[in-house]
Parts: sequence; C-alpha cells; structure tokens
Amino acid sequence: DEKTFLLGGSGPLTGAAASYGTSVKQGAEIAIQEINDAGGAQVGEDTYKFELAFEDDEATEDKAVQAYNTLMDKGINGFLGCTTSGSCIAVAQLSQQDGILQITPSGSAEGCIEPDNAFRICFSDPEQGVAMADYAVDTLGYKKIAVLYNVADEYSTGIYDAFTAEVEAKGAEIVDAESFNTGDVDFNSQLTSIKGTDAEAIYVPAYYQDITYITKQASELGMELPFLGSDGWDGVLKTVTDPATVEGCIFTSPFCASVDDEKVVNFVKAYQDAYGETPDQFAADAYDGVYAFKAAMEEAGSIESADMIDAMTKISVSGLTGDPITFDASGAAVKDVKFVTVKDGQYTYVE
Amino acid sequence: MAMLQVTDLKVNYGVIQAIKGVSFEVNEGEVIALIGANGAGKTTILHTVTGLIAPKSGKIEFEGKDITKMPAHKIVTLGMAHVPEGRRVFADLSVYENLLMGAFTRKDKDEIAKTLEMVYKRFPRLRERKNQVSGTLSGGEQQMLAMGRALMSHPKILLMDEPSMGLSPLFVNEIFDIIKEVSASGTTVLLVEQNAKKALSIADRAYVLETGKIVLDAAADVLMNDPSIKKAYLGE
Amino acid sequence: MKIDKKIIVNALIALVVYAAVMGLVKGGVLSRQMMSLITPVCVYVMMSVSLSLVVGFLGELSLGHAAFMSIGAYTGCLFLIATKDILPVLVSLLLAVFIGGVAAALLGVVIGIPVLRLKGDYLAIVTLGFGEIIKSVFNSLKITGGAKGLSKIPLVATYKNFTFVFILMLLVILLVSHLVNSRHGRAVCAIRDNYIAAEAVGIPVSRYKILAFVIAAFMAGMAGVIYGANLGILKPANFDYNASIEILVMVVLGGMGSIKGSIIAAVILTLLPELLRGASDYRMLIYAIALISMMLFNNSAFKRNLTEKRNLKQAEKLSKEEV
Amino acid sequence: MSLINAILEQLLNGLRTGSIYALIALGYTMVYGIAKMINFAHGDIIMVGAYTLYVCVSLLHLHPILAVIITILVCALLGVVIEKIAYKPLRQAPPLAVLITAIGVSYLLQNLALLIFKATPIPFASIIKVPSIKIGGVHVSGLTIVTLIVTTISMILLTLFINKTKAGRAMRAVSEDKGAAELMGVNVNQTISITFAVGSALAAVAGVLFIAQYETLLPTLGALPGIKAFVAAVLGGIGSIPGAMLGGLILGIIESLAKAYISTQLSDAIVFSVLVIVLLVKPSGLLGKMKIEKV
Amino acid sequence: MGVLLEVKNLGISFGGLRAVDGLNMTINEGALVGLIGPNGAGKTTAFNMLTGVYRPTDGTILLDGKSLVGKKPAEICQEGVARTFQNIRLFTQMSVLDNVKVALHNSIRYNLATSFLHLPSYFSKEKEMDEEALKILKIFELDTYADTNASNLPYGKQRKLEIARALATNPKLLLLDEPAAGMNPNETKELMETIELIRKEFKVTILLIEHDMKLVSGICEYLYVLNFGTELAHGTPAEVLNDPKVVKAYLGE
Ligand SMILES: Nc1ncnc2c1ncn2[C@@H]1O[C@H](COP(=O)(O)OP(=O)(O)OP(=O)(O)O)[C@@H](O)[C@H]1O
Ligand SMILES: Nc1ncnc2c1ncn2[C@@H]1O[C@H](COP(=O)(O)OP(=O)(O)OP(=O)(O)O)[C@@H](O)[C@H]1O
Ligand SMILES: [Mg+2]
Ligand SMILES: [Mg+2]
Repeated sequence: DEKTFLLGGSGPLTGAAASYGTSVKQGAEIAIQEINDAGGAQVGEDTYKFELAFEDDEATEDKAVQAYNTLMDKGINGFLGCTTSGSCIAVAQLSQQDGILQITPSGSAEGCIEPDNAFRICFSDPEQGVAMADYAVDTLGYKKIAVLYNVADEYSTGIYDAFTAEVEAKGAEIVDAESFNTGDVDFNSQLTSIKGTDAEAIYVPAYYQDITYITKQASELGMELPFLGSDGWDGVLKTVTDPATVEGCIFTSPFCASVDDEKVVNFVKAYQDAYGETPDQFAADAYDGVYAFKAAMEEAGSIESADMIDAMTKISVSGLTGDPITFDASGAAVKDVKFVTVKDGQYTYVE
Repeated sequence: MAMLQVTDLKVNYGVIQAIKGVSFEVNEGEVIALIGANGAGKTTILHTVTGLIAPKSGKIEFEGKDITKMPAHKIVTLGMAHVPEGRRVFADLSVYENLLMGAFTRKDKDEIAKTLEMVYKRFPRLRERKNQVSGTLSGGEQQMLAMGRALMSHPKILLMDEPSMGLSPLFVNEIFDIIKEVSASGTTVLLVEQNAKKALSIADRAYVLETGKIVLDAAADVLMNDPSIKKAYLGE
Repeated sequence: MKIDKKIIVNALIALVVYAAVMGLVKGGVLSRQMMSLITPVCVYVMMSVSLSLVVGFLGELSLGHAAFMSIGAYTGCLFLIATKDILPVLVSLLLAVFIGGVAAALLGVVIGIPVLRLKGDYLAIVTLGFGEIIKSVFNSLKITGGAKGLSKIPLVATYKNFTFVFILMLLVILLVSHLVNSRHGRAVCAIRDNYIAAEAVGIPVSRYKILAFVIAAFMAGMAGVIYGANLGILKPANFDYNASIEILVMVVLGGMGSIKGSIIAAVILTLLPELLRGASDYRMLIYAIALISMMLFNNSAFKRNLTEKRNLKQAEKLSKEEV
Repeated sequence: MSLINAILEQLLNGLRTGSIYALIALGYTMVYGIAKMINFAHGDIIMVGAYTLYVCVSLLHLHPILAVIITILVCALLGVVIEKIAYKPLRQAPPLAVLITAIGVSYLLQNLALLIFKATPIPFASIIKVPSIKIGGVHVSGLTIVTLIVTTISMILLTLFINKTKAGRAMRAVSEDKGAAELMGVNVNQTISITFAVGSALAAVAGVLFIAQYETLLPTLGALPGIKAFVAAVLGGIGSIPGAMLGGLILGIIESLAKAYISTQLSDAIVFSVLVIVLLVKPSGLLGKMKIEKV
Repeated sequence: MGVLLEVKNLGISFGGLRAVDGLNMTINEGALVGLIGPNGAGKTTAFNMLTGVYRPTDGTILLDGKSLVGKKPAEICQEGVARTFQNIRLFTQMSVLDNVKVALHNSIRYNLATSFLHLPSYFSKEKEMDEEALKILKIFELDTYADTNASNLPYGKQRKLEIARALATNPKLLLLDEPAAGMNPNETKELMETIELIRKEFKVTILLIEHDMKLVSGICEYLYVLNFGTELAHGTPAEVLNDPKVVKAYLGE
C-alpha cells in the first residue's frame, strides 16, 4: 500500500536571509526525490512516499509561528525546521504541545532542541566553538587569537561565547574581539584593528556571505593571518571572486561539497542538475534531516510522531554531514566534528 | 475673432460645480475686468484659461487656436502670462532668479536683459532686493515680484488675479498706472479685482460673475454708473 | 444624541467582532494559521493606532516606533519570566503590560527632547537613529540574551487569552480616539496643521509634542509585551527600522488621522502576507504590488470622488445657504 | 605601527565607505530636493545597477565601458518609469503616501531580483582595476580614490547644474510650486522625469562603484547603504548637495573611528548618537538651510 | 482709561536689514488703533515681535506693565494678546468649529484623564466650548459653516474665521493684520461693522494693519505710520492722513 508522508519545513525564502531557507528547501527536495525514486520508506506493511510542504518564515519568529501553523493546517506528519535558531525556538514550544517530531537541519542554538520532540542535525553553537577552540590551541598551538563575530546574530554570538570561554580556559588569549552587524559589507575598520594586534590567527564564526567580504578585504589590507571559521563558512568558495583569499583557512564542517565520498558526489551532482549551483551545508543538513525522518519511521514502524520520537535515539543515519549520525537523548546529533581547509582553491578535510 | 474666446465653460472641483457655463471674449488690446464676490469663481476661471485646471466642458481659444486641452506650460509659450492669486513667488529663489523664471520660455539673452531693466525701472524695490530670498519679502514686495515676473515673459495677454491685494494706496495707484502702461504698450489685459472701482476705471469692458455664472457684461463706464453694481461692488 | 449613536454602534461592532472570534475559536472552525494570527493582528492594531497619534494627528514622521515596542516587550517579558511562578497569570500579565508601557513611555520622554527642536525628515532620522541605538544596546546586553534573544517567556498572550488581548486592544483604541476628540487632541491636531497659529492661540506646542510621543510610546510598550508573551522569544533584530516602517505603512495606508483606517490597514497588512502563502515564490512580490496598488487607489480621483459624493449633501446644503 | 599611521588607516577606511555613502546620498538628496520625497527605493536602484552591470559584463560579455553606459541608461529609465507609474499619480496626495509607495517599490524591486537571480550571492569580480598607492606608509585603495573623484565631480556638476543652469532653476521652481512653475512655461512632468533620471543615473554609478568595491551581488544589497546614505543626506542637510557629500564622508569616518576606538558592539549606537547630537546642535543638518518661515 | 500696551524703542534686524527701528507706541485700553505704512515698512514684523514670533533685537514691550519680550508666543497669548495673520494660517484639516475650539484651549479646561476617559465633565465642558465657539462664529456669520473643513471656505470667510479664532482666546489686545485684504467694498463695510461690534461686546483693544483707507479712516481712532521701519507720524486719522509726509510716502495723490 502506498501512502504519503507529508513533511513540513520552514525557513527564510525572502529577505536578507533568503539563501539559507532556499538551500534547506532544495536540499530536502533532493533527498525526497531520491527516497521516492528508490521506492519510498518502508514502514511496517506500508510504503511511504515523501512530500514536502515548505513555507517562508522570513527568519522572524512571528512569521515562523504562522508558517508552522499553516503547515499544521495542511496536516504535516513531521516538521523539518526551522532553518534559523530564533524561529526554531519559537516553533519548538508549539511543536512540543502538538507532540510532533521536529528535526531542525540548521537551528544551532541550544534552545532549539530543548523540548523532547525536537532534534537537530547540525552542530550546536557551543559544540562548534569548543571544538574549534580545542583544535586551535591544542593542535595548531595558537596562543593569541583575534575574533570577529556578528553581534546581531544568535549563531555567531553563540559560537563566539563558547569559543572565547574555552580558549581562555585553555590558557590562551583572545587578543581582540571585534564585531559587526547583519548586513555590513565593510570590515576594514575591524580588520585594521586586528592587524594592529599580535594575534596569530583570526576566528570568524559567521556565514559565508560575510566571510566573502571579510577575507577579500583582509587580503587587500595585506593581512596574512590564518583564518579559522565555523560551519557557516561552507559555501564560501562559490561566492569569492578570488579563491586565493580563503586559501589555507580552516573551519569546522560536517560537510564538504568536494570530497570524494560517493554519497556526497551524487548529492552535489543531483543538486547542481536541479538548481544549477553547488549545495552548501544548509542543503546537506536538510538532506540528512529528511533521511533521519525516513530512518525514524522505519525504525518505529509507524509514522505517529510519538513512536518516531522514541525511535530517534535508536537510529543511525549514514549522512552527508556525518557517517554515522546518531542522536542522543537531548536531541543533539552525535557525529564527528571535522575540520575543512581550502587547498589549491578546493575544500579538503584536514588530516 | 477675439484674441481670447471662452465658450460655455464648466469647471468642477470633484463633484462640485464651481463654474456653470461661462462665455466671454477678450479682444486684442483691450483691458477686461472680471468682478464678483468672494468665491464667485474668478480665480477658477483664470486657472482654467491658463491650463492649471482642466475644465469639465466648454472651449477656450487663444488667437484662433483651441487651447482647451493644452498643458499650461505650452499655453505660456503662446504668449499668455498669469499673475496668480496669492502671488506664488518661488520662496527659496532670489528675486533675480524669480524674474529669470518669468523669462523661462524666452531665448534671446539681450532681449531678456532689456526686459529685466524695464521691470527694475518699474519696480525699483525689486532692484534693491534682487539678491534677497523671495520668501522673506513683505507681502507688497512679493506682489511686485509676481507682477514683474509675469512681465518678464513679454506676454501678448496678461491675466492678473487681484494684483492690488495687500498693496499700499500709493502703490495701488502705481499698479494701475503700470497696468495702463502695459496695456498701452500693446499687451492685452484680463484683470480680476476686488477693487472694482479702480478696475472699472481702467477697463474697457467688464464681466460680472456670480456663483459661477456671468450675470452682466457691458462697457466699463456703463457698469460704473449702474446702480445695482454700485451697490453690490463699489460700496456706495 | 449624535455622539451616543456612534458609541452604541462602535460598542456593537466591538462586541460582534469579539463574539465572532470567540465563537470561531471555540467552535474549532478557525484554522491554526488563523488562530495564530489573532494576537499579532491585535498587536499590530495597537501599534498602528498608537503610531497614528504621532504620524496622523501630530503630523511628525516617526521611523522608530518599533523601538518603543521593544523596550516594552523586553521589560515586560523579563517581569513575566521573573514572576511566572509567584503571581497568578493574569496579575503577572497585567503588571507586565503596565511595566512595559511605563518603560517605553520613559524612552518616549527621552525622544521628546529632539522632538522639540527638530521637524520633518530630520526628526524622522533621529527616531530611526534611536531605534537603532536601542537595538544595538539590546544586542550587547547580557540580561536580554543579546542577539540570541530572550527566550522562555511564558506564552500567556496567545489566542487562548484572546479576551485579555482584545480588551487591551479596545482600550488602546478607545483611549486614543477619546484623546483626539478632546481639547488635548485638538491641540495636537492644531500643531500638525499650523504650529505657528497653534502657538498664537496659546497652545504649549512643546508640551503637546512630547505628550503625543509619550502616549504613543506607552501604548507601543504595552503591545510589545503582548507580542513577546505570544511568541515566547524576543530578538533585537525583529525591532529594526523595517519593523517600524511596516507599522508606518499601516498608518499611512489607513489614511492619516483616521483611527478606523489605521485599524483596518493593520488588519489587512497583517493578514495579507499570510493569505498569500498559496502564491509561494510570488508571495512577497504580490504583496509589494498590492501595497503600491492600494496606495494608488486610496489617492485616486475615483476614490476622491467617492468620498466627495458622500460629502455632497453637506456641500449642497451650504451652497443653498450661500445663494 | 605608529598610532598616527593607525589613525590614518582608519580614516582611510572611513573614506572608503564614506565616499560610497556620499555618492548614494547625492542622488537621494537631489531627488528629495526637487521632488520633495524620500525615495526609499533609491537603494534598490543601486542594486538594479549592480545586477545590470553583472548581466552586461558576465553574461553578455560586453565591453566594461559599454556595460557601464548601459547600466546608467537602464537605471535612469527605471527611475523615470517608477516615477511615472508609482509616484506621479500621488502628486496631490500627502507626502507620506508617496513615501509608502516608494517602500512598496523597494519591496517590489528586491523581490523581483530575488525571483530572477535567486537568493544565493553571486560573486562578481571588479571591472575597475586600479592599483592602490602608498602614501607615507599607508595603502590607499585605488578604488577609494576613484570613488572619491567620481563623487566629487558628480557633486560639483550637480551643484552647478542646479544652481547655475536654466534647467536647474526650473527644477528648483518646480520643487517649490508646481503650478507657478507651470505658469512660467516649465514642463513640470518632464522636469520631474529629468530629476528622477539624473538621480537614478547617479544611483547606477554608485551601484557600479559599490559592486566594484564589494564584489558580491545580493537582492538586498542596496537596502543598508540606502538607509546609511539617507542618514548621510540628512546629516549633511537634506536637499543640500555639498551637504550630502560631506554627510556621507563624515558618516563613514565616524563609523570607522567608532569601530576602531570605542566599540564595535556599539558602533551603530555611537554613530547614531553622534548624528542625534549634531542635529540637536544644528537642526537642519551640517549644510542645510534653516527654512525661514515668513509669518 | 489706563494704558494697555506700551512699546518703547522697539527694533529688529534681519542680517543687515533693519526691518523695524525705534518704534514707540502707547495704546490705551479699549482703543482701536491703526498701524499703516508702505509695503515692507515693517508692520507685520512689529506684530511678530509683539506676539513673540520674533524676538526684538532691542526695545521693550509692556502689556499692562508686564514685559512680553522673551516670552513664547503661547505665553503671550495667555497674557492676553491674540492675532490674525497676513497670509492666512488656519488649521486646514479641521472643521470651522474646531478651529475656534482650539483657541478655547486655555479658557475652558479639563484634565488629561477626563480626555482619555470622557468623564462626565468632558461632556459638560465640550458643550460649553461648542456653545461659546458657536456664539463667536455667529458674530461672523460662520455658524452655518461649523462643520465645514476650514480650507474649503472661500478666501473672505477664511479671514473672518481667523478673527473669530483670535477672539476665542479671550484677548485683551487683538492684532489684526490686513483683515480686509481680498474683500470687496461691501464685504469690507460689513467687516467694519463686525469689528466695531466685537470691540464693544468683548471689550477688547484692537490694533490693526490695513491698506484700505476707508476702513482705516472709518473705524480707527488713532494711527501710527511706519516707513522703512521707523515711525513717520502718529495721531488721529484726520491729522495723519493729511500729513504731507504720509501722503507722499504712503497715500499718493
Ligand atoms: N481646490 C478647491 N477645491 C474645492 N473647492 C474649491 C477649490 N478652489 C475653489 N473652490 C470653490 O470654488 C468656488 C470658486 O472659487 P474661486 O477661488 O474661483 O473664487 P474667487 O472668485 O476667485 O474668490 P475670491 O475673491 O475669494 O478669490 C468657491 O466656492 C470655492 O470655495
Ligand atoms: N524673516 C525675515 N528675514 C529677512 N527679512 C525679513 C524677514 N521678515 C521681514 N523681512 C523684511 O522686513 C521688511 C518688513 O517686512 P514686513 O512684512 O513687516 O512688512 P509690512 O510692513 O508688513 O509690509 P506689507 O504691507 O507689504 O505686508 C521687508 O522688507 C521684509 O523683506
Ligand atoms: Mg480668487
Ligand atoms: Mg505685512
């Protein structure tokens, strides 16, 4: 018997953050296409095909709540969202009351998975910040680090807080903490200030749009400090005009569009065929999110959210952003933090 | 053919009809007065003739040309100038610049300079204040400027809306002398005035307007002696 | 007589609206999307009615109304969080709303100072500036959670508490419409129409300008608390100038100086983007076109003539008297 | 690095952003001064300019100079069309109505760009290649110098045009009293069209320089510089052309110094505080004329 | 009868322009005085200084012995000076009735709480205001226009409304700036009667600027003549209007 699993999703499709939501939507569509082509999910006796209902939430909380409720009106069976943390937190309160399984691909703030029904694919902000701090101090041996972060963005500040705390706990020093605002395109002042310090590296937890400006302007200023980054960096190569500006940077990332892994290669190809662009981490997270739903329903043998939620901690997903990905009781994805660097204009994993 | 011929003109403000079918004519060289109480529609007629307001129906011809639907800025180039009610000088422009605006449609620099000299001679106060920002002129000074500005275009016909308002008695006389002079130099004049006595004293003919309709027209000296006119408009 | 009839009609409208919404909610007829829009609609009605006091009646352009909202929202919601387990819900909410209003009103006084010296676009920029300053401050404050936002606000102002929210909204509408029909409101309107003449007939212009800003701020502050207690999370980014502009759009679209218009425009503009969800990718494009078309229609000759015909009777009466 | 050098570098950083703000503010102020409306869509015309240039250079492979000319023409035309469709019908309406329509136009342009070019940022390498020069130990970006020169020339030309030419005088007359201007023989509609054409052409130039500077295309790229330029125009005294330039440069410099020496977290707050203080001292902006109302 | 207004050596400069210089005036309670002079002589400017719109560069203004210099327009109004404007300044988006009610702001009061809540006193006070306003409008035959938008009135009626509004502030001294401008002789005549009437009925002192000599000689008891900012002459109309200096500078033959 063939049935439909209606998967809801939300993220910004318009406004300044539109690219994130669009990536999530498209990544999910690729996964769904793949699953459906392969015959769907096998749940007990039934076969389920996926269908996606995706709403624009403009990355604001009130719109997200309305988007979520619109989706509930449509009778979604599970919720892949939201794309951004604030929206995710706002919606999680409601989804908890509804008892529906919510998996956010990219909502990285701690509060996103607080309710029992909520899970996430991406790293949490503190997790990433700590991981990079450990790597920078222990492995790379930096003692003096400068930070440049987005003061108006929860993702950036979340990582920044954890990173700073961990670096200092390890006895290294944050020599300069500069910040910027969403939408800023000029970072020369901050970079000039950092240039005037004795920092050995710059950590920039931010999204690739900002990184594009920052790395270009740093190179124009003649700065040669190594850049460290967060998983938001992924995608930066498709927006820089000169890959040399990001050469040698290292960032935490679970996903890397150009690694040789077969799954990744297939995904990137399918994505490029469908949308004419290289997928970023948002797309990969969403892709894995859809597979997490598939795994959960197959494990539970039911598409009832309560059953799927119980099954979440038992499943293991072989995804793009982790292989395997499992989930702990808190709702967080358990997967290795990997470090990616840009070498000869290509992403590669750091050995 | 009259120089300016208005036939069965009707003008609405929204749904309210302000002009209810007015016809009149102005012949070349004449001074015509248009008199009537507050709100009779005098200003409305002048605005319609110069194209600032579109009429609902009717026809306006100037020198045989139908100008009913012509935009105001084109009508000006035909040789019509309008001294609007309330002066409407360009407050942020200097007196000199205001005068130059008057000559906007003219090209010949020498001719413009000559006219400017003529205007300055008629209104010495304007020469004194030529660099003052017009907005700070006194009411009367602004009236002079508005008039000077209209003369700068060297018009064939000059439409004036209450040119004596706010002017000192001495200057009222002067303004009327100037109108006479302008008329003598060959410019046709259509004059709207509250000071009906003065207006009639220099006009050839006059039309009397009441709530959007012309109720009387006759030679100026006839009207001047008409008892009902005396009572209603001359304050006697 | 004339006034009494108006009051009765308005009270009836309010009652019918309340009963209808309540009925729909209780009857379970309303979709969840619509139910989740109930509180936002009320919030935006409060915002636009309060802003209309400044823009429509005082005639000053304010691009920072969302800042007042944010001050109210943060203080009120902090209070809500703090008293969540101590006070009964209604008491806590009532106090929070009041505290939010007062906090915003205090900021209103601060903004009042430039208001006295500046006019028009200069004032607009200063209000915009204040909004951005407030946003920056919230971004860097620890107690409000900085950019991560203030979360875990008790959800005590959702459609389930519609009665409370509705009464508060009515109160705002009532107070503002009462005010503009009083000697104080007339003074405010007189300043808008001609401040030199207003001064000349003895209106203390400065005092009334500040008064209008403070009252509007107070009400925006109250609305902010409801906003927060409906969403559960507050982020500074949601109160930037775009948010202020959205409210301004409502006031202007509603017709300046018309409270009824502000209410209707607030309802329409809050619902419209949601109703357009069916248009998916074209949603915001259609929204933009709708906005432009509505503005053009509102000021078209056609619409003017419609309104004028309504006034025609009066005009006819007058012209008869004149003859 | 010596302190002097550091300050100098930060000043240059300020000039870099400031000169862009100034260029955008010129168009803002010019349209405001004549049409008496805040054209909130001005920033989005910059965006359109940037995308047009991209289409011409990267997709159609036109010669850069030709591409720039086409960009300017497209934007000028767009400005005129927007005015005709969205603003002209509102001549009799209260000024705020036009402001709201402009906001609508801004939404419209952004969302059109989003539909056509999608949300993902598009990299677009600068078509202006000028080497940076070194003055006394500090690098000065070539592009900054180009922008400053273009802005200064635009400012001078615009000032001369508006104050010294007949067309400019007509514009000022139209801005004060459309009816009276019409009575002088000025074609008001045409004059306003010219205003929007010139203003939008300036926006196009700003778009070209902006994209050369920042190299990333986004549907929302015009929004923030648009607002900043508006602030700059008001700071300098809205309606005043030299004021717009001054305001832009000062805004850029304050921003840069505030970020460098006070606090990046609160830099926006600082910038706006300075603005508020300046306006409190000088209520009509730095170079704005106090409008005298004759009583 | 006591002195109501005493102006001594009043002067003001705009940049280099000395608009008013050394103006002296003494106006008795209940008087009806005219201020005349050529265009640009400084008459309106003098009014502006009397009402606090401009601050004089030098000189004193005493109303009932109290100095007005440095006070704000609203304060001066509350001291009892009201005015009309040469270029009409009505509250254009308000009804004729509300225009007058604004002017009653300080004489019929209730507090903010009453406004917000429409307490009983709101209704009684508003009624009182309506009555008072209509009473004043009736004098100017504007009561039938009470609900009309002020900007839709014809020019002449707008001027009258300005006077009505000024009167509503209950002034001791009423300043009228060219009240008859834009009126025809008949309308001017009516206006003269109205001015006489309000002067009696409201026991108000009037100082007016006017270029219509019929009005000036018809109702003014005393005249001051300004020329180039300085006083040219003062006296009874008969004296002043026959003064050769005045004839030459102002009246013409
Ligand atoms: N813009 C307008 N909208 C509506 N009605 C108007 C408008 N302008 C004038 N009116 C009305 O049209 C009628 C004629 O007005 P108009 O200004 O032409 O009179 P007028 O004869 O010039 O009077 P005045 O001597 O006072 O200048 C009046 O009843 C006036 O109220
Ligand atoms: N704010 C100002 N700035 C500069 N000059 C001014 C200002 N106000 C008035 N003036 C000048 O002062 C002089 C007196 O002006 P005022 O308006 O008092 O004249 P008036 O006597 O009322 O004349 P009228 O009878 O024409 O109205 C005029 O020359 C005028 O240009
Ligand atoms: Mg008239
Ligand atoms: Mg005067």
